[in-house]
Amino acid sequence: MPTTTPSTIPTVTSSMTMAQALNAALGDGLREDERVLVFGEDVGPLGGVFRVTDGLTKEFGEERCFDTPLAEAGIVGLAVGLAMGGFRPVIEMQFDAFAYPAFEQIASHVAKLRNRTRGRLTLPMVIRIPYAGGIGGVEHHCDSSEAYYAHTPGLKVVTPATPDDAYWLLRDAIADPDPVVFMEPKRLYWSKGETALGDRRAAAFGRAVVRREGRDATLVAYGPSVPVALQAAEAAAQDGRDLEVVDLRTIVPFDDETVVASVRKTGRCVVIQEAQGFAGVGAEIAARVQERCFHSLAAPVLRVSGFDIPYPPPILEHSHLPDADRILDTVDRLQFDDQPDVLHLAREAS
Amino acid sequence: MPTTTPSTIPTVTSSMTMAQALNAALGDGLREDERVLVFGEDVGPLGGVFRVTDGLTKEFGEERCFDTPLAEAGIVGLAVGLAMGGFRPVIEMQFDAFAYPAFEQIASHVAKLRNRTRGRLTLPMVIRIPYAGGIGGVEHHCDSSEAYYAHTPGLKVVTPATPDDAYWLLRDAIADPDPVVFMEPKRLYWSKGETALGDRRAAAFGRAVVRREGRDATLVAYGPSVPVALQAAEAAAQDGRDLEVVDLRTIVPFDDETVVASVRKTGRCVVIQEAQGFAGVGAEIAARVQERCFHSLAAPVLRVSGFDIPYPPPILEHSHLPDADRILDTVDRLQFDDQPDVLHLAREAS
Amino acid sequence: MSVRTTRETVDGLLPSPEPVRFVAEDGTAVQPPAGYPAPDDERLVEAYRRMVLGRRFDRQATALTKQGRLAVYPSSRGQEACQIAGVLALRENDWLFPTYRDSVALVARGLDPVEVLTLLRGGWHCGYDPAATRVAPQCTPLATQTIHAVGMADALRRKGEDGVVMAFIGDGGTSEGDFHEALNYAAVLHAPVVFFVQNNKYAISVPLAKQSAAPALAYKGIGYGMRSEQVDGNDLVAVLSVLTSAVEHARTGGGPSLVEAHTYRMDAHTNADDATRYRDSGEVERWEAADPLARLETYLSGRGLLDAEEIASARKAAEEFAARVREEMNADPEADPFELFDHVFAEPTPQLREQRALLASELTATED
Amino acid sequence: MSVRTTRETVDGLLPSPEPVRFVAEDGTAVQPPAGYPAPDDERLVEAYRRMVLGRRFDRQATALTKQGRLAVYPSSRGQEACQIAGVLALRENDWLFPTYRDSVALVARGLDPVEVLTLLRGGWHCGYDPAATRVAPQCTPLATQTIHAVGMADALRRKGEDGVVMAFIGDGGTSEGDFHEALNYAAVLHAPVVFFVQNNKYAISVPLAKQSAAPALAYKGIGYGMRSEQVDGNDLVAVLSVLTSAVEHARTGGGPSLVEAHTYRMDAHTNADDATRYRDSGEVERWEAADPLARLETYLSGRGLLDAEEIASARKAAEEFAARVREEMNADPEADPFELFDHVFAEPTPQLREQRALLASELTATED
Ligand SMILES: Cc1ncc(C[n+]2csc(CCOP(=O)(O)OP(=O)(O)O)c2C)c(N)n1
Ligand SMILES: Cc1ncc(C[n+]2csc(CCOP(=O)(O)OP(=O)(O)O)c2C)c(N)n1
Ligand SMILES: [Mg+2]
Ligand SMILES: [Mg+2]
Repeated sequence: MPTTTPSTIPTVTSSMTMAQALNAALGDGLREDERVLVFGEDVGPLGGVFRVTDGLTKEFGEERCFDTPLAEAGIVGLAVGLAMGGFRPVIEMQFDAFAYPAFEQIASHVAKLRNRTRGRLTLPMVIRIPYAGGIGGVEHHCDSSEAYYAHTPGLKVVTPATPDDAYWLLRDAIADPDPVVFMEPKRLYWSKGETALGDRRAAAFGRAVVRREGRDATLVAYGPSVPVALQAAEAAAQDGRDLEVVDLRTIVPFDDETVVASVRKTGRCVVIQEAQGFAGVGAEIAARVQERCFHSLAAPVLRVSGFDIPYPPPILEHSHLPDADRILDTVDRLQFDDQPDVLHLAREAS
Repeated sequence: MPTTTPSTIPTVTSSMTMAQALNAALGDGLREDERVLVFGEDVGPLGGVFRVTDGLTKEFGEERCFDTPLAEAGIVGLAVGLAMGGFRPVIEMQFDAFAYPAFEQIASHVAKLRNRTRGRLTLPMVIRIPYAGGIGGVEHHCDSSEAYYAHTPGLKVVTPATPDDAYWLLRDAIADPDPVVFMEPKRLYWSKGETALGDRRAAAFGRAVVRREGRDATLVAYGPSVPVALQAAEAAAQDGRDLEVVDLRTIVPFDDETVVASVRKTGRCVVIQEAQGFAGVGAEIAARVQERCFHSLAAPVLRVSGFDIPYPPPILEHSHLPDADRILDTVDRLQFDDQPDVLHLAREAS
Repeated sequence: MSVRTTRETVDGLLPSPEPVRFVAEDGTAVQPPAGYPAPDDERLVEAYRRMVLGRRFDRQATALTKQGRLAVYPSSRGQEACQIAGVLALRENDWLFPTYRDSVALVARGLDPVEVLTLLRGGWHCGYDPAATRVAPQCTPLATQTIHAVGMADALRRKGEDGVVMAFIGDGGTSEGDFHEALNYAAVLHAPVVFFVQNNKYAISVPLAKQSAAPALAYKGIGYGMRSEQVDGNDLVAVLSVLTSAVEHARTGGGPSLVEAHTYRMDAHTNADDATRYRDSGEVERWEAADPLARLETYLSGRGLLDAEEIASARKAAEEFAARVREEMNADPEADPFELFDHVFAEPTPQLREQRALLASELTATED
Repeated sequence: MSVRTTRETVDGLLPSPEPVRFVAEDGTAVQPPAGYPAPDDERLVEAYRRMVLGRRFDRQATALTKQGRLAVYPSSRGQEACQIAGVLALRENDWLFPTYRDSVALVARGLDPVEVLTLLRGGWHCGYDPAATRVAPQCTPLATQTIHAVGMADALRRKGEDGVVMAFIGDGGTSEGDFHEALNYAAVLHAPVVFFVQNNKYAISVPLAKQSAAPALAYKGIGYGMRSEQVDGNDLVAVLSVLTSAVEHARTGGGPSLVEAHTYRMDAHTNADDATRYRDSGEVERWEAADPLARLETYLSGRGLLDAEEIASARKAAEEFAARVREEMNADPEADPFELFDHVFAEPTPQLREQRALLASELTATED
């Protein structure tokens, strides 16, 4: 049985895109542990439709990084069997909506096997899912599906917002003893940032981070919404409103401490998610925050999200996606009373 | 093309179980509209593993109520094609977790077809799903999966708590122009109640109902949790605490008016769901209530739910399921300040 | 306590040992296997005209991606024999369940090209009227449409219509579980449906050898008790003959069929794909020799059914069609943001009305 | 541009035209098809003893449901030839991926009967140690285990072990998409796995005729390029011979196989099911005549490999085993509510620690 080889990867810091950072994490993961395998649709010679697996087959060979037949339940089920057999699969679902055929394998097996077997069988595996929109993709290529996984006990759910987090969260996910659903915000694949690669373990996994300090209100965001939240905070600063921005990074487990500390400090909170709002992760955050910060809150916790509609066609996606303006409008409502605009508008509408 | 025959079903009221009420609704639905078809696994001669389709093949023939090969994506996909062709399929997923193989068909097609085609193709269909636990079922037979559907735009999600609602909500669901995920609480199949069958349309669909009036706090529940909430309210009454119980009946669309009116009156709210709590429907309810009732709330909106664990084996399910005591403990915490027990206990635990 | 399956039953469900062929690569006629009638000459000439137009449309669509008028376009160059025969085998009251790859087939069926391109242009998810055209929305989630096709076929049977349903799918799509469930449902329901696999040898970058170890994909039929056939997918005469008999077999109550066409995707998966990463040009050149359009042109000319004049007129018609497409696609697509809320349900929910109102307030805010 | 598939290739992938058989229903020997060696006599006698024990265990388990000691039990009475041969064909270092129906097979493999019954007793989801026994948890979500089996087979190959994986599945389960994906993955990966379909003619209430229109389920193999066979599932000698050669074929690098055993579910789907609603007693009686245990007993006795004494000792061993099971199952299962939080993750999350603390407070509250 192959085992972990003590890895000696020099630490180098450089500017790269999130896609490159993920590619580096996969390479270092494959290098660090012979049990790591990368497979999925078009991840081999092509290097993935987003090039995240670029060059891996060339460097590590067909045995370590390979293309599977076109079947997502098959990919996940194969990973379950390989993990039962002692390997550490890191698999790719080509797009968010194309992970749905694997939903039974994920919900009934990946999430449950450790528990079913009292820990005698474990599934150290990573399911990489490029998700969310903002790239002009056609239908079924832009779903925000994180809530489906976050609601499923037994899955850890991670989503980076910077190349550096992408690298370290993926390294941590690969080394994690449990299955991790690794949600990659498509539109951030090409965003650049300073990234420290190499041989250390980051503390990112399971810990939210304050991306911007502020006094007046807390914006809680994750994945694709983090840059939008920061943009809104910058704009608000012009109007003299000082917003704090928390980047969750890990949805499951959830970092209550960081979020609660921030909201107790600012006394106001807006939760931002790109996904349709109803029963999404943002609802969980809002519910938790008011449960834990009720007496510190000067206003209700408000949510900014996509609408409860199927993801729009490209020419209309900008109307759907939360932008800085939608966030700022909502921040403005933090001052209001029990009658939020929406109800009032609803009456107008009906 | 077969069409609706003006139905003349006499209205009779009698005491029956929820399973019998659902069976009656299916029969009346088949009788009322020739386009209605019932199919799934074992729904034919056997009458379904819960006997909800008992006698339908005998009465309406193999053409109207039939067994399919064993494949859930196939059942849902077949229904999509039949609905595109002008029929009104009412299909059964045998158990909650066995609808997961159909998740892609439900999320990418059932929920989206009307929107994709600008309303030129519509899917009047009902997906019946026996769900949740409390019946000593083995693994994969007790999942509370309602949040997966409620979070998916384009699906209506309904769950009855009484035989009378079961009958009328299903009649309405069958007549609805849109796809309805009809979630049937397994453990209530054998619960009896006065049920008015027959030829009228109920106003239940889309409307929550106040099951018990009260002054001190509002319990919001749905499906299997409604009887538990009522039980808790009765017990609380002994201690002189007067709780109002709201039964949602329909999760999507959501009846904000009824819930908001109740909480603004009582000033306190506990949301109850059997499902694992994280990012569930209860989170949405809590988030909505505090958004809309903030200045009426004397305490945070608290949640009672199952734990964030895979559904337990039969001998342990009672430890997992929310019961009257867990609800009453939570109601007691409505008086407290910013430091809910859980955080305090968490510190003890760690 | 189980019956013996006779050699006859088995042979009746297996495909021909080699792909059915009417015309060799050099355009000369070859002897087809028994039982496959040659299509009428008029149909063949009509097919030729549509192939010329289809190929020109395909080239135009690819060009539109370069001009930023299309978000993306999956070309079917090299698969025209399948695209055209697939729709010529159908009547108006038949239904077609196509994929994203099959825009040429839709144009050949007479759908408005701009409506067909609406999806790839990003204007809406489906630009044409599926009910009026009897063409389902082009399907992206692989193989999912094959089950819908079975449901529609069963619906036609129930309504006593004599329509048949054809479902298109690629070689890669046959690996999905939904394909298996669809074939089994079709066979058990004895549904009037034809599953037409365009085996173009690639699923994006994944070659057939990594997709299946079957002697041919058509050998999947017998596992469902479904008759099956394989055909040279670059020989329009053969594809049209085989599909026509499969369709008529279904129409006359014979049940479903599986037909595999051996063809080749000449271009990359889409304009966004780089095929040099996974296949060599030599392979592509070898398939140039098997070009379906040149082959049909040579064959029909050789039989005196085409002359220079007819060829010129077919090309002229194609040029005019392409010019019209280019022109109409030059206008920016129109879109009303409020339509986002119109088709989620028959009636928007109170929640959607709120959200619509929120968007309205945002839009007025940005206006002033 | 596609190769001709020879009759030989095709025949090499098709199953025998009728189920392989060594012993007729009356217990007399018949001529098996070439290429299937007869198992050694010792193995057959050992198989007989395990069949006697397995059937007794099965009857005991059904009895335990009546005494409320088991929540539910799916009997495999009538399928013992498959249950026993299925595990006798395996070595200790091979893996088995069973379903809820296969408790007798697990007991025959030597697993502790009480640990096997833990799932159906409601004590935990899996009572035995899958890693130590090389038996995956009994699988309920139909066909999902077949893909896991392929992954495990590929893992064994990667580790250079010569182990083989056997996946059990029912006739109904073959309709699920996952079964299709598993067979295709196995064939493409050339994985050392055997798919063993126990076709007991029913999926709960749904008869085979509503499940598939295939001449036999074994004909699905060729669609994946996988060798396949069908066997009389009530003839232990035949099942053992066919499965042994499939397993050794896989072990020696020959790749995967699909084996279909024609058998019959004598009891209802589970004790909770009422089979009279969907099948008549006449059908069941006809299958009584094909009883696998009686058949093997007659055959072995006829060949002088069994005498009254051995039969009596086998039955005695079975009675003792059943008595032990009955006794051990009489104790109430132990369960620690806090274990609910122990195996969700390697380390409980802060959220789970909170919830554990909440439960602790509830339990102390109820204590006092
Ligand atoms: C369920 C699903 N998984 C993955 C994809 C992404 N994808 C789009 S096209 C394609 C390849 C399809 O190949 P094939 O079926 O041979 O059709 P072709 O593109 O060659 O016409 C893939 C993997 C998808 N659209 N749907
Ligand atoms: C995915 C899934 N769908 C439905 C069920 C419910 N179910 C349990 S057993 C069964 C019938 C299975 O029949 P078969 O595969 O022939 O196995 P057998 O019970 O006859 O051994 C069904 C429908 C399930 N367990 N999993
Ligand atoms: Mg292809
Ligand atoms: Mg069976």
